[in-house]
Amino acid sequence: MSEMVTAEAVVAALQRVGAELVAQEAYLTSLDQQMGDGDLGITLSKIGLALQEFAAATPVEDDIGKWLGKAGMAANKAGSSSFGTLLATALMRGGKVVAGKTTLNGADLAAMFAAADAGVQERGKAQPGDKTVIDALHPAAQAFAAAIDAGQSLRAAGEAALTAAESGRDSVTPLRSKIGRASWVGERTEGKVDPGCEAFVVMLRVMLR
Amino acid sequence: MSEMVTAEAVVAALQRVGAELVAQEAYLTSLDQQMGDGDLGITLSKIGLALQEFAAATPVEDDIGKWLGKAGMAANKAGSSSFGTLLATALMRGGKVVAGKTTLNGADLAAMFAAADAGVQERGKAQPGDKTVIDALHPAAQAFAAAIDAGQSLRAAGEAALTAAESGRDSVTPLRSKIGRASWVGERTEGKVDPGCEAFVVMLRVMLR
Amino acid sequence: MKKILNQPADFVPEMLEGLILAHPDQLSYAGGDLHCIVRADSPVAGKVALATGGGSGHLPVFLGYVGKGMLDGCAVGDVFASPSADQMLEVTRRIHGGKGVVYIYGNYGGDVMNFDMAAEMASFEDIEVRTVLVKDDVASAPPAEAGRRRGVAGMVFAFKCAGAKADMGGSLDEVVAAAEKALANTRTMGVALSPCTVPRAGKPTFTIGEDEMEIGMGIHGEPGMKREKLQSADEITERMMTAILDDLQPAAGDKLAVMVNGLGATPPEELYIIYRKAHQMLAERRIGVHRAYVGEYATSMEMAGASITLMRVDDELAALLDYPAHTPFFVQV
Amino acid sequence: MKKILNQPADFVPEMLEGLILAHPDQLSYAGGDLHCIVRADSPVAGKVALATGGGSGHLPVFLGYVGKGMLDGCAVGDVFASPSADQMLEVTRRIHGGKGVVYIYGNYGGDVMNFDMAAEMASFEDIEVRTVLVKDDVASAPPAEAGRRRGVAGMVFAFKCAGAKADMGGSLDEVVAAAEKALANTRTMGVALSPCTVPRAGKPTFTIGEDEMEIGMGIHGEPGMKREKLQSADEITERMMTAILDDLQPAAGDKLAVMVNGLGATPPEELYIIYRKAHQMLAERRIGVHRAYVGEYATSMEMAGASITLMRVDDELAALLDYPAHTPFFVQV
Ligand SMILES: Nc1ncnc2c1ncn2[C@@H]1O[C@H](COP(=O)(O)OP(=O)(O)O)[C@@H](O)[C@H]1O
Ligand SMILES: Nc1ncnc2c1ncn2[C@@H]1O[C@H](COP(=O)(O)OP(=O)(O)O)[C@@H](O)[C@H]1O
Ligand SMILES: [Mg+2]
Ligand SMILES: [Mg+2]
Ligand SMILES: [Mg+2]
Ligand SMILES: [Mg+2]
Repeated sequence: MSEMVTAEAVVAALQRVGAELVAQEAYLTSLDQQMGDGDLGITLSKIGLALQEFAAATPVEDDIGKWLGKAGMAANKAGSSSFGTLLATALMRGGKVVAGKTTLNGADLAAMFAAADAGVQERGKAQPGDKTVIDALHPAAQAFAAAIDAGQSLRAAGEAALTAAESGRDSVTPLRSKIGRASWVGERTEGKVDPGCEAFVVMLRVMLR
Repeated sequence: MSEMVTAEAVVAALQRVGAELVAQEAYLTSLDQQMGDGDLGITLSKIGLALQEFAAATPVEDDIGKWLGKAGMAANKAGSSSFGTLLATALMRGGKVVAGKTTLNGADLAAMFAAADAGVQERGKAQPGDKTVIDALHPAAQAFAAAIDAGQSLRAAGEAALTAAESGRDSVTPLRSKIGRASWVGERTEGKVDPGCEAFVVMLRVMLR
Repeated sequence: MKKILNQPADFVPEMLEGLILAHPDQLSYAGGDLHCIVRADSPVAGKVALATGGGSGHLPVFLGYVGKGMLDGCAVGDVFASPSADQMLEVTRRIHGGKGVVYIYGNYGGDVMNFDMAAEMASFEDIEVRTVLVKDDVASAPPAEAGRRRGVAGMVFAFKCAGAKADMGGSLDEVVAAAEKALANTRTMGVALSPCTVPRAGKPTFTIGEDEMEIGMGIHGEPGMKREKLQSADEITERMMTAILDDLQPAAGDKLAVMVNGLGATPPEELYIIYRKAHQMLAERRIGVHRAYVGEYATSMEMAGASITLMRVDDELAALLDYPAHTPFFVQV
Repeated sequence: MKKILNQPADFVPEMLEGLILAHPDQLSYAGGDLHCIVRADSPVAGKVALATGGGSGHLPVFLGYVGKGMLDGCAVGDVFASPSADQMLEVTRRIHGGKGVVYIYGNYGGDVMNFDMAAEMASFEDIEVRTVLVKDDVASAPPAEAGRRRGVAGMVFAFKCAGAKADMGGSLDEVVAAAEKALANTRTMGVALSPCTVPRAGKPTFTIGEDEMEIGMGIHGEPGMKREKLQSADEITERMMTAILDDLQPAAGDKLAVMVNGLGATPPEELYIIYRKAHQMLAERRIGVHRAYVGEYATSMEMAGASITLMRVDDELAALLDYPAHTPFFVQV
């Protein structure tokens, strides 16, 4: 039988992500100051706090999917910059595909990842290569699904996703941002890491910890 | 017979004063920045320019007094801060007492000095000891009159006036300003030279040159 | 960071509290949330309602234009951050007077995503919502990519014209058309001389040399066309005006509304020096000025700099612009 | 020095030129001199005329209040420098509508001397002139020496009340009485966080540490009571309010007009945070707010900081304050 992720583990992972977003406020803000308006860390710190509060206060009640959807709504209330809204969208879409479940297996997690990826693309209308979080999220979702399909462990699939996210992030660093605020910075974005890609890597890394 | 000052000499003196006021703009402004609003040098530079233009363009036409009065009106138009207005008043009052004259002797100059002193006190309502230009102007006018009364030369009387102006200026430096903008600076004016006193000394010095 | 505030996290809520205390006759808020600012007399029955929204730090944009003859409501975000879809929905519900709601706001990712979500949610509640995006900043993309441009001070002309149309009793279509017509004729460009600091970030968003300026900077400090040596007022004005005129292409005999807008720290004296040159350039081209607005209309907290907005007006737009309006920040009689 | 200007010497004339170009229907100038700003429709026959004057660099003070329901004319000086007596006389002649002229202006040496000269000259031309000096800044002298105080933002309330009285048809005595009554009930105090630069001086008038503020600074950078460490918005507000309330001594049940004024670079967001605390302090003392003004009313170019002005109003002052006014910088309906 395949490995299972319990509700407790999901709650703990969300807590870790929340705490990490608070801890990385200054770092992520400094990245966004270079090619945006400098609010990314602030937004994500507020979301991080809200997610921790949500996770502490809200019982899962035998439905991880619904619980994640509600986490997404809490995130959107807490901070609704571009990235914040996409993060909320990812949580809501990811939750939707596992509605009613009390534990998650590898295939569930891969489906969540894919739904989040699709949801973010739909909401944000960015294409791969536009130098947005998509360029880390999309390869990560694909690598995760491939590893699960190949029968690898959850940990191995997670590591594969992280590696794919990091190299996706790095692959677009030389490029010019084509969407959102950074697109107005034009050539001056070339060579600078996309703050959203980095924020995603930060979150994924702490989820696996 | 006593020494006489010609109209040409009066015109030349006003030219020298005008040029000096332009040259000292930055210095006088820096003094006013310490206990005022930083416009003294600017105002006097504008007045200096206007006085030079006036002196170059306006013939004396056998009436030094009227000519000086008109110089005062030109000064008021050019710059009307406190000091600028008092300077204009001094020129107009000084001119009034020598109306109709084509040359000036020591007694005329002493009368002009006294009239300027009285006019400035009347217009500005400052008392000796308030730490204003009065504290340089009043002793200078008195020293000048005393020297003339004692039969000294114009040059000697002028030197006496300058010495009196300088020591008047220095005598109030330790004091607190009691009138005008500097009075709001309060104790922080103690130990700082009064910009108006210094401006008067600067003008007197170049008149004697 | 030299700001008059208490805790950075309280900057926006305390500002909103002060605003409601200062203007109780004109402004109120919906859903128990200060971030959902609405006209005190909303909903206005039988009138098309107008809403906007966006980050804080731009006063009078956005909430400053809520009032008679302009907007009905505004969802207020944190500094430079979009409000949430929920907050927009709350505003939408409260202002809906039965004739639909028009969203007019700047073309920024976070705002677009959240307003789109709010519009979807509102449609479930049978509130018809239409959206007009403001994309007036010529410095943010070339004409071929005008759809990518960001929205800056020009949105005020859209608020004004659409608000007048709604107050006159216009239908939902007519109000949308008025906003779109205003924006089709509106272009803006700005220049920044100093940065601003997001209170919670604590340090300036960008740095700029003591003798430099950024031509075409956005109102959140987004860079523009070029970083250059500081020039004279006339040269700066010429740069901005030329870029706008090249894009808008007004003809001799046209009439324009002109807005010279201060970004926050620039004194009105300097704005009038800019206006002087702008007016002269228009006169040389035999272009008339229908109305001039000189002051602070869309800011970036304590940023120094200015923008110029031109709107070409025909009789209809002129009448909409001249129509009275009355908000805490904008009164026209 | 980072300013948008051409030649420093042209700062004021070019600003005035821009102003006249922007507001041709409202403003004009007398005697061929742009420094003599008057209402476009002056003289208003049969109305007491109001004039003010003073240095430039304080917009909207002074000339920004020339318009219907407020002032008839304003003599404009160079930055922080008095206009000349001649210019004041020129304004006086042009606005005189046959019922006399009231001068209302701040208690500054240069201005007093020149307005006094202008009044003497006007009397030769059979124009009756009366003078009301504004001395509202509690930080500039203790109560025992209130006659020495300088005039700051509180002058706007005097312009408003006297202007309304004149527009209602008041006599010369009545207009003077309205101005004096307004000022007898008005007190102001300010705090500055950063300096400003006189364009022609090229460097800041004063310096202030990155973590310091000056409590009680005047609008030309004249120091106030104390240089201190920067405090929170609530603490700063409390300092200003306490000084004013101690001096004005309003009683529980009184009503006040409140003005929170930005000195130039301070964003409106911060002014509303100040207003919030001021309002709370008044509410605690059971003092009502008749009207709140939050914005830039009397500035020092790009100086950062704010002032609070309180005016105790009875029914008469309340009615004068509520009366409509319409100038390029101040519209009230
Ligand atoms: N339309 C979009 N689609 C996907 N990702 C986006 C989009 N817009 C922005 N992003 C991501 O969000 C990051 C910036 O986030 P944030 O600071 O929240 O945006 P903003 O302040 O512009 O609203 C970018 O680095 C990018 O990765
Ligand atoms: N009422 C007064 N009587 C005499 N001298 C005065 C008076 N007021 C100011 N002064 C002098 O003028 C100087 C300041 O001049 P200025 O910068 O022109 O004043 P302000 O800028 O305050 O109008 C002071 O140093 C003082 O000597
Ligand atoms: Mg951002
Ligand atoms: Mg001075
Ligand atoms: Mg943002
Ligand atoms: Mg001065």
